[in-house]
Amino acid sequence: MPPYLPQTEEDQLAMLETIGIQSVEELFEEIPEAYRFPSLNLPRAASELEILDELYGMALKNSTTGCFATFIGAGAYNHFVPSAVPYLAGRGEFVTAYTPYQPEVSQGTLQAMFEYQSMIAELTGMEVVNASHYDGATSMAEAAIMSFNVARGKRRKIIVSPSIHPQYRQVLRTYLPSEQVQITGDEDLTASLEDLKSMLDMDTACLIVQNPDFFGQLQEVDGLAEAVHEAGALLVVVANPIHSLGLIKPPGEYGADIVVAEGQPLGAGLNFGGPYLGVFASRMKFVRQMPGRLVGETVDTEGKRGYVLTLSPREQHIRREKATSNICTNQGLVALIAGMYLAYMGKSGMRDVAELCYHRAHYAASEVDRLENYKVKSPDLFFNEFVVQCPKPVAQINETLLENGILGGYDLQKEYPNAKDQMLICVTELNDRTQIDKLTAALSEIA
Amino acid sequence: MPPYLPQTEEDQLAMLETIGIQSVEELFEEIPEAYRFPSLNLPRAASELEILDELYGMALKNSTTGCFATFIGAGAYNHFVPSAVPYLAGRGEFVTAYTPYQPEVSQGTLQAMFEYQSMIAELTGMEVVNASHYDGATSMAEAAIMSFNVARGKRRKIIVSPSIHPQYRQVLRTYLPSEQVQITGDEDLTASLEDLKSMLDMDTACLIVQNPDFFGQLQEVDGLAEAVHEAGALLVVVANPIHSLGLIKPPGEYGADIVVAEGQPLGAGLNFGGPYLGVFASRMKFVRQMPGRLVGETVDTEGKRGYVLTLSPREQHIRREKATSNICTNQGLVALIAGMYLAYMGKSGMRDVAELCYHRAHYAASEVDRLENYKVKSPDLFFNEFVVQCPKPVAQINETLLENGILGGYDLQKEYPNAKDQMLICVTELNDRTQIDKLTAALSEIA
Amino acid sequence: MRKQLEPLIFEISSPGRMAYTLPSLDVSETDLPEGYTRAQLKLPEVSELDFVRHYTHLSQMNYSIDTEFYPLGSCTMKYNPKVNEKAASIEGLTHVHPLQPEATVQGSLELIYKLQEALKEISGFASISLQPAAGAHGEFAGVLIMRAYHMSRGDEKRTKVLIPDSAHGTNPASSAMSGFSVVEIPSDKRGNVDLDALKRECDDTVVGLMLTNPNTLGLYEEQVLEVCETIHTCGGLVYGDGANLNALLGITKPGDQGIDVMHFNLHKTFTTPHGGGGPGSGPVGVSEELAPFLPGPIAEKDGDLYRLVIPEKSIGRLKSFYGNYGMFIRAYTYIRMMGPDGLRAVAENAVLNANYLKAKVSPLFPVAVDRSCMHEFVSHGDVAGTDVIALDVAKRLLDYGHHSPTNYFPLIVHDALMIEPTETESKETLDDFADALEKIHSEAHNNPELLHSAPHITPVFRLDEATAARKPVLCYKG
Amino acid sequence: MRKQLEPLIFEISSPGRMAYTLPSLDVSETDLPEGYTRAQLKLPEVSELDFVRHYTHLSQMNYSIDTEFYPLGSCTMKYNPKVNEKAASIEGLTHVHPLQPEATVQGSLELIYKLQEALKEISGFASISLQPAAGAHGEFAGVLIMRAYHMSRGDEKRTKVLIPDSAHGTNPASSAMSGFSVVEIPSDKRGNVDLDALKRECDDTVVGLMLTNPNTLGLYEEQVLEVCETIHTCGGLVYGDGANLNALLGITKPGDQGIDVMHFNLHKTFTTPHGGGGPGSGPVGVSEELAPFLPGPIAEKDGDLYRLVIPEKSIGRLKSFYGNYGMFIRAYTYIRMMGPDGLRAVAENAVLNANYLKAKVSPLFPVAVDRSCMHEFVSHGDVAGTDVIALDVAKRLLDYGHHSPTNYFPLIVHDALMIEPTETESKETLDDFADALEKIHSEAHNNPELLHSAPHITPVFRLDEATAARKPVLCYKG
Ligand SMILES: Cc1ncc(COP(=O)(O)O)c(C=O)c1O
Ligand SMILES: Cc1ncc(COP(=O)(O)O)c(C=O)c1O
Repeated sequence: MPPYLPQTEEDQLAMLETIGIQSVEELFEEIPEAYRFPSLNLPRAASELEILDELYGMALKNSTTGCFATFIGAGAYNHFVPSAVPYLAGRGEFVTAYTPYQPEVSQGTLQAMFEYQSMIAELTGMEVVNASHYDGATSMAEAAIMSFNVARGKRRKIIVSPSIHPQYRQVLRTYLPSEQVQITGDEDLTASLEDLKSMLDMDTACLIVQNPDFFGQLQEVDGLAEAVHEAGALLVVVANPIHSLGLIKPPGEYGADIVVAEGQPLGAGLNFGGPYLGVFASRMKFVRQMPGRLVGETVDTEGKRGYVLTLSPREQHIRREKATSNICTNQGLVALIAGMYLAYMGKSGMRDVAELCYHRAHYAASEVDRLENYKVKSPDLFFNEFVVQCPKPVAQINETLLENGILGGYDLQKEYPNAKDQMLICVTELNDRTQIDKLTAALSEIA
Repeated sequence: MPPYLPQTEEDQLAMLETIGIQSVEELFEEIPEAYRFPSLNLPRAASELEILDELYGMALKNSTTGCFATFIGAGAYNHFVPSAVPYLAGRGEFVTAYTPYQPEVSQGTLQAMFEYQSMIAELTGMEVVNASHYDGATSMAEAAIMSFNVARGKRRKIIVSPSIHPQYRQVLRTYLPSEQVQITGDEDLTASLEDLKSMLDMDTACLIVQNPDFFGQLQEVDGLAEAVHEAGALLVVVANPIHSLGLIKPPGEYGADIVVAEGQPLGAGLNFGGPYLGVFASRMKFVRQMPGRLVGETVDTEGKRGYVLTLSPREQHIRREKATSNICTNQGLVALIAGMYLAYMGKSGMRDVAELCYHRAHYAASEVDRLENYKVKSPDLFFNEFVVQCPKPVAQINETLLENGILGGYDLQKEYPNAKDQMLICVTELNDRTQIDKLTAALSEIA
Repeated sequence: MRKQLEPLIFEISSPGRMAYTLPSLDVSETDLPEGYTRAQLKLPEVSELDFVRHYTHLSQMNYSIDTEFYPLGSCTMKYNPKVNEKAASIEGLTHVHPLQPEATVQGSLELIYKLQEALKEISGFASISLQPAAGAHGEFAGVLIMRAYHMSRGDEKRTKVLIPDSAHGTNPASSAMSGFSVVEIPSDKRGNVDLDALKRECDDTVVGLMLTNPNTLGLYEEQVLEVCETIHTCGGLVYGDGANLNALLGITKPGDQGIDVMHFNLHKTFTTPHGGGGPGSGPVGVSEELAPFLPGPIAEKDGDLYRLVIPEKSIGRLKSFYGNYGMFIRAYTYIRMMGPDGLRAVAENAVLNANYLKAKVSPLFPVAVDRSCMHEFVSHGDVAGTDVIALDVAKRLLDYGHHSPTNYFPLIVHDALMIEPTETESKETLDDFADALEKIHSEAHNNPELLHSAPHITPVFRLDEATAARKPVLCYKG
Repeated sequence: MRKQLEPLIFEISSPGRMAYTLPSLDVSETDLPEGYTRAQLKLPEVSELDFVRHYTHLSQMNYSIDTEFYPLGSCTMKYNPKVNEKAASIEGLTHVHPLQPEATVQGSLELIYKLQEALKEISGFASISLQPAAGAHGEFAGVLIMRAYHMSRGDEKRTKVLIPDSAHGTNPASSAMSGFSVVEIPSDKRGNVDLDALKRECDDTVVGLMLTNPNTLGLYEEQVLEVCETIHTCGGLVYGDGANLNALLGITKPGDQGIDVMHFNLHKTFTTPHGGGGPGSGPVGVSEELAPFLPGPIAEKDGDLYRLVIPEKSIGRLKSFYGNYGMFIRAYTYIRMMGPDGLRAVAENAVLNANYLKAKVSPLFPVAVDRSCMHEFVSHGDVAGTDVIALDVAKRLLDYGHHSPTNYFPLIVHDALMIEPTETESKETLDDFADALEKIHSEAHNNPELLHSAPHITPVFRLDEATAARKPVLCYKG
């Protein structure tokens, strides 16, 4: 008998009788006969111990961040996950609940989501946060769409900084394939913020920058929002890596209208790229143009405080083709985890971990910079990622590092043709001094 | 600030004020000054990520049953644990509850314990089961003590079969060091059941046998209970490995008065020897002489069914030095796990897994027996462990097996001097044919 | 269900309290970047015990599959096996960075590849991309694929997507996001697409049709072959909304019946948990002809090596990296546990359970269209001769320890209660649910107030949603 | 707390249903041993979903540290850190067979060794065996060690163990199990051992004294040095019941003060969870002189290698293998997380919390002995001028969302409520608890029935324990 199916033969007979038919096959008579009951050429059923065996076998074919000192970031970050977080997020009542459509029996999910929204609002310096998008990249694409909506479709230009994560810019272009939309700014991969500002005009819906940018650099944001707003456009900030917000001025403070980020570093683990978390925050004045679910506070018939999904007339299940987005299932559990992570780290923890990343990254940069043949580019204003000019192709260096138990940095040349032999190195609280010294030692051997 | 301590400085000051003292140190003035506030020479506090790192480092120094085909049993058994069992047993409400002294807020633990008792009663064929002892060995020692109590101290002899797990017999002797108690039967390590029967007399409190015995052999139990009862003694059966009861006649059926067993195989994992589970079952007529906690069914003030700890006048907290045992904290969570495992496997699962072990073990035995220089002793009547006469010292063979990714069997000579070069091999549902064939291939290389 | 309200995490915060620990600084300090740092960060300050109690309490205020029957139509709230969670927590699979060299992630790529292959076999499609993160994301991918296909043929005048009136809201929304206009197609009396109406809309401006089959009434589209042919004849493509695939596993392959592109909901059909809203996973499958347009990267096998490739005319990336990989592990585990016969048994029992429950429920709560249903059915949830509406019944069910069915969807059925029992629920549970509905039906006559004011056993009673929307409070204000 | 009663697992069983899966038989079948097999096995038959719901429901019917304040005196129900559970589930540590060759378990042996060392340093003892599985098991080990020590000196007339009247029941029970008689020593007015009474019993038949310090009144034994000396002078040994060690971490070392042998409760002091009854871990520590008698095996370090040895004159094995190893991992993790300063802070805050709560509670519920307390204190739980007894107060506390304190122990205090807040509870929680007691105190006057019939918010009300004992139903009868 296949697992998870409780119907005994006796049950099935009784049920067929109630229905008034003889066999289960009769239930499928409406399906064109020629296509009914095809054979499935799949491996025979595995027992639980066999499938776990198979998966452990696959796992052995991976080199994991548990066994290798890991210096790669570039959009996905290797942070420590406190044990209490997955322990609680893994509880069946959270994991196996649906979207909280029945608020009376979903206060757990709803309140946790409200708290997530509140903590992300604080972290980003914004006023309103939705209950998640698929990931940072789709959040950014939705932000662009929202900018159009705010401009009531009258502005068709989006200016994107070339120092935004390349995959984010790719997703943006997938989301907005229409010729009527102009995505610009990153044709020249070296365009500066000043260059971008100069592109602002009355047709611009928004300008999107990443801070810290893809190369780890802190951006000079003074006056940026003012310039954008002057043109009547919105400023969208990609706040990656999100741990930087423990230390760095939040985009809300320098005038961002929409802040998006990848929430994965907040307790979700690496998971080979997903599930991650699209963070999305904005201003109260734009709330009705926002995509995604929102949880709001209210009271019940007895005046007790409670939480509900609210402002749903923005959403597809009410507005259908006029909705602000098509999103339905989001990344709820990852948002729950991120909320938990923020609550666990708290006020001083987010600051402390950010500082630890910062100091270690700067130590690593200065150590690497000292090596002959290696040069750190713009060594000052970065958070925890920095670019190293290497003496050899990055892929080649990384192969040698692997043999030394190190997962090296990201090969920038993959997406930035000019960045020949440039490696983007990421340092977090999981890279202690021993690891960093091991890295520099290994690099110096390669040089 | 050390973790897990919520008292902020402000809290502490407020509390000191309420108490009416100036400093925390004042609270310790009753402690002889010379011994107050010693220094502790311990490593400085580790953060969570550092301690986990340290432990993963230790783990790397172990060879685990996850990576090695494991053919060792001998009292601890490598069975598969269905994922649902630890998932649920790990819930905080089970894990962090105390002994259910307040039944109204402990119905979860109590009902689960009642179900455990009921399922073990069915498995062993007995009438009453307690809420656990420390492990199989201490259960056996407590069974011996209970036998004295049943005989009101008038019988001082305990007959133990030499084919009981050697450590169990050692624990028995530790528990009963007094010269007034005679533990006999295993002076001759080859004594047969008939030999033991012939030792029964009016001074015998109990006779203890293991079935299947330490060598894996099924015992010929016909007439055994009759003989024991004729002498006015009790028959105690150690039912190890407990999975045998999925297939083999339960001791209750052949007249055992007390059944003990190691419950570890029922979902607890190997854990390098603990925590394990002392299973303890007996007859209703002896219930008041039984050691350990018992959960009973009753009703509340409104007639609703509920569960309570009951018959506690047997226990130390009521009877103090006259208690049937000193046990207080038991192995509750492991009993919960065992109950879960039995519920999960259920009627057909316990039978199926037992048969799978049986068939695979017999296959393994016949394959090994075919090898030149290896000989399986008494190849027929065993459950899932069997003895192999090897051509070389077992320790030496095991070293070579290790190099082949195999954890070999138990070296019998350690405890049975006559069993030179004899290996006790254990096969479970985790040893598939591929593993078994790998074992026989490796053995044949060694020969 | 826990009844005591829980304070907000901010309300149990106390200055200076902390749960976290971190290594101490082991390198020289660097000056913080002046002018760039933030002044404050008002996150909560709690101990680990506060933290644990808070979230444990919150969890106990949720209904969930692990605690109650959850017959939420269209959502396939079937049991989520615990082995899935174990599988998805194997550190050798989870502790992997998405940008590692391919040679170091062969295990993960193998899993992706094998899941792609399994989904192809189950659905009859030629190629699969696992990238979309949810059903709606898969739909969006599908519509973009249709768009790219037409564009690639220079067929640029196609701008309208046909969508049956019973469709899920994501269908029109996904079409609109792709820049298309939506034309609604009515349903006929048997709950099928009205073929005449469809034909009337078929011309050379049709991008395609979005068809949900079984549809949201739980009915199999009886004329599916004709529908597909009609669309194909006018040069359009047929998109299949695969949300209801649970009914079809091993029963039929949508790809064989003329569907050109379809998304799967791994979080419905393939037992990845819903997580209180997500994450899901919405792979998209396509016919041979559409394969070059799939979003990428997808996994390929090259001798003994697995690698990631972007299809030739790909619509591009739909998200960073490769999709919700953690869900792939679960879905793959499930497919392997079930095997081919098990998958067919899933569909059979899902449909059996639904028809059984329909037989028991429909005498009191009549179904919208009286046909043999597939995995779900839609009843009218109001009680004739009373002022009790579907909402009341839905809320009252909570008191009986069952989650409410989906209600007021599909929009074409008044007072819809959309009931999907799934195959993992036992006859006893279905009987219990039917009994509860029966009791509620008589309560509607005898004591309607009980229903209007339901639920009664929950930590909060009915909530004021109007005020929530009128004066939105979306963040803790302190 | 869930209120609905849950059927027994047997009552949700249905013939033919199953949760488990197993590999199919991949070897030739062997005939089953005729005459040896059982005819039937009436275990439940449930699906995995039934299974999950059943145990999830049951869990929701428990109070626990993770959900409520649990001020159970003598039990040290402090927070159990979640990193402990993570640590104890590392597969490289758990998937290890106890009889593997020593070379293959060096990691596990290292952990055992390091825990032994840490406990030595904390307690001031010369040697430690981790073998005992719980406190009582440690006591038993300790008494057997004392026995073996005297025997080894040919001192065979020693047969009586002196035990203060405030001692835990396991003390006399452990002594009796070792074949000794027990002599009870009264307490004096300050709650200390009555030194005169003690001296009167001291002669050459004394095996030793079992001393709990702090004692079960929560008081530090003020004359501990004299007590030890008195016993030593008559040739006896002093056993320390270390259940209350939480108060002394970094404050004082029992081994320095004349205690010869002591057990630890890792499940109290060192945050291994109680698991609804166990498992615990009760290591025993001894002075240099008693070291040869320890139960074995214990871990030793030999150059870079760790190995297991049996002490020279060991009392023998107390259980199979090496003790409750899973608890060692947790305790070791905890000790490493706290560090030396953290451990002292634990004791300080445990004692601070207790004294604070005593100050708040004792005006209404007077303490038995009015002294500065250590980690706990004992109040009289009856309410003067009413018929409310400690049991009523204990039960009513459940309605306020707090677990009851230990009650009616120690036996020397009438209507004892033994309150141990532990260091991991916040001032807010203590205030809330004190408030509840205050309210209950006034309810005792205004509405005593409310207390007699408490608790009211629980799935069952007060249970008929008398009938349970008179007509025991200990198994499901079908
Ligand atoms: C019929 C149908 N189509 C599409 C969707 C959208 O799927 P998702 O929620 O995964 O985006 C749903 C899910 O609710 C659905 O029921
Ligand atoms: C003072 C005291 N001594 C001994 C014990 C016995 O410890 P255990 O329950 O671990 O056997 C306890 C535990 O309840 C105790 O409180």
